[in-house]
Amino acid sequence: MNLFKLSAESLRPENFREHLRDPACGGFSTFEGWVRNQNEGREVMELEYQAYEPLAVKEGCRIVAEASQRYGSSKALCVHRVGDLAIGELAVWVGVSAPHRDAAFAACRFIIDEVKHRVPIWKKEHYSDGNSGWVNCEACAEQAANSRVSSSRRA
Amino acid sequence: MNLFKLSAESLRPENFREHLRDPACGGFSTFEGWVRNQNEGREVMELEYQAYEPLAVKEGCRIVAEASQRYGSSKALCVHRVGDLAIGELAVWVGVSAPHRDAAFAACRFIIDEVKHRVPIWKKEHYSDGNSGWVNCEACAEQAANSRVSSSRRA
Amino acid sequence: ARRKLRIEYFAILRERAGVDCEELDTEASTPAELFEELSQRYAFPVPGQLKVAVNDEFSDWQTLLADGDSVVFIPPVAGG
Amino acid sequence: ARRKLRIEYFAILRERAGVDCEELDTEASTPAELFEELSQRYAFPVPGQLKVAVNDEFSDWQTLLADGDSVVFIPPVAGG
Repeated sequence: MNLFKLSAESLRPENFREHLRDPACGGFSTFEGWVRNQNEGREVMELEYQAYEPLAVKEGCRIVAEASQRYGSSKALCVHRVGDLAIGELAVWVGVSAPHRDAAFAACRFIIDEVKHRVPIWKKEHYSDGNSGWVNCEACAEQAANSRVSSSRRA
Repeated sequence: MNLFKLSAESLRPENFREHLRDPACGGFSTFEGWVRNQNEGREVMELEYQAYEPLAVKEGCRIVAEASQRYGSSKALCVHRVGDLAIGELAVWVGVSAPHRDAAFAACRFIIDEVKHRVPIWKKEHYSDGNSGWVNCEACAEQAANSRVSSSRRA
Repeated sequence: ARRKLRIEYFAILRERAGVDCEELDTEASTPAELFEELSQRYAFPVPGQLKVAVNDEFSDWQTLLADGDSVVFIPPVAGG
Repeated sequence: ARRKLRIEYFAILRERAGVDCEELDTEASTPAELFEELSQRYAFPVPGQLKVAVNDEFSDWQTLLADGDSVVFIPPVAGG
């Protein structure tokens, strides 16, 4: 199995694990991305993930399949949350089983790195100062800053 | 928390995970070692782990603490099974939470690598051909082979 | 040569457009032309790494759009 | 100068000794001398990477053993 899924429900790793069992595998590596209470020095209150679902699933599945080809891992699954998430919640889960641990670690790392760069999912952080912003979108932040300035001038 | 434990009972990862939560952490990496149905071309039926418990726990805890110091990870736990294990059973579990995924992956990998090399735990494989052997002990295997030869000569 | 397109918005673009998706009658014949047209209407930011998808697959900015195509502009992603 | 030592065996050494642990009255004054003595009695193999622990801590082969010490010989490990 090589699969990428989106979920609007809380992720339960103990359910995913079972799908990746393989008696020929000696190594199983997982990665979980948790919602942190801060990012780049700003206190985060909650997060929102938006996904362009059909393409996110397509691209995610391609990544998971690439990982298996590259590293010879056996089974891999990646599940990504969408919607509103609180601090500490599980945002993304990756699990890879492989004959040996080198392949399991490498494939798991490859999947989370590629998912972050390639899959059309967006993250909006809500900060304790009342502001919010789309992560990785410098142009957006700049314009947000400008619109704050102009709205305060208007006020 | 930085801890190493031995367990004569089946390992339940969903119980360990909760101890490693940290709202300042965005990355959580785990590794599971599963009993494979083969090793170096021989079909394995079951495994037996023996541990020199007081020193295994001491050395294991040192490794886990070293990982946190080296990589700046936040919390780490490693639990190793002892006793008889069937194919597919969980032999060792490592989990590490860290502010970012680099540290989580690196610390997790460090712990499993060091545990395999430094902690006084021994693994005996029972093969489908009726033989068995202590893994990593070439001298033992040689003598086992010799004793098989001499007993067959005697027969 | 006008064509009817379906455009779906995400993230910052959804906020600026004020709608999740819309159908549009347009003379724009490529995603590049379409983004230019919509940018003017909605004052879109121009994120450094903007990509585009046509019919749920990554596409070139100069692809020729056909009647009934769906188009999604993809600002910098941030999964994980 | 004889001393009483407690020796615990693991893995291949436990199988050869046929006991998990034993108390021994010996003239061996170091782990190296003790292993030599026990090797002869039990026909121990000499694994390449044999280590030794005294009182539940890794030790040198030339450490002087004291009455009441516990000694464990550690053949190549294979956790994980």
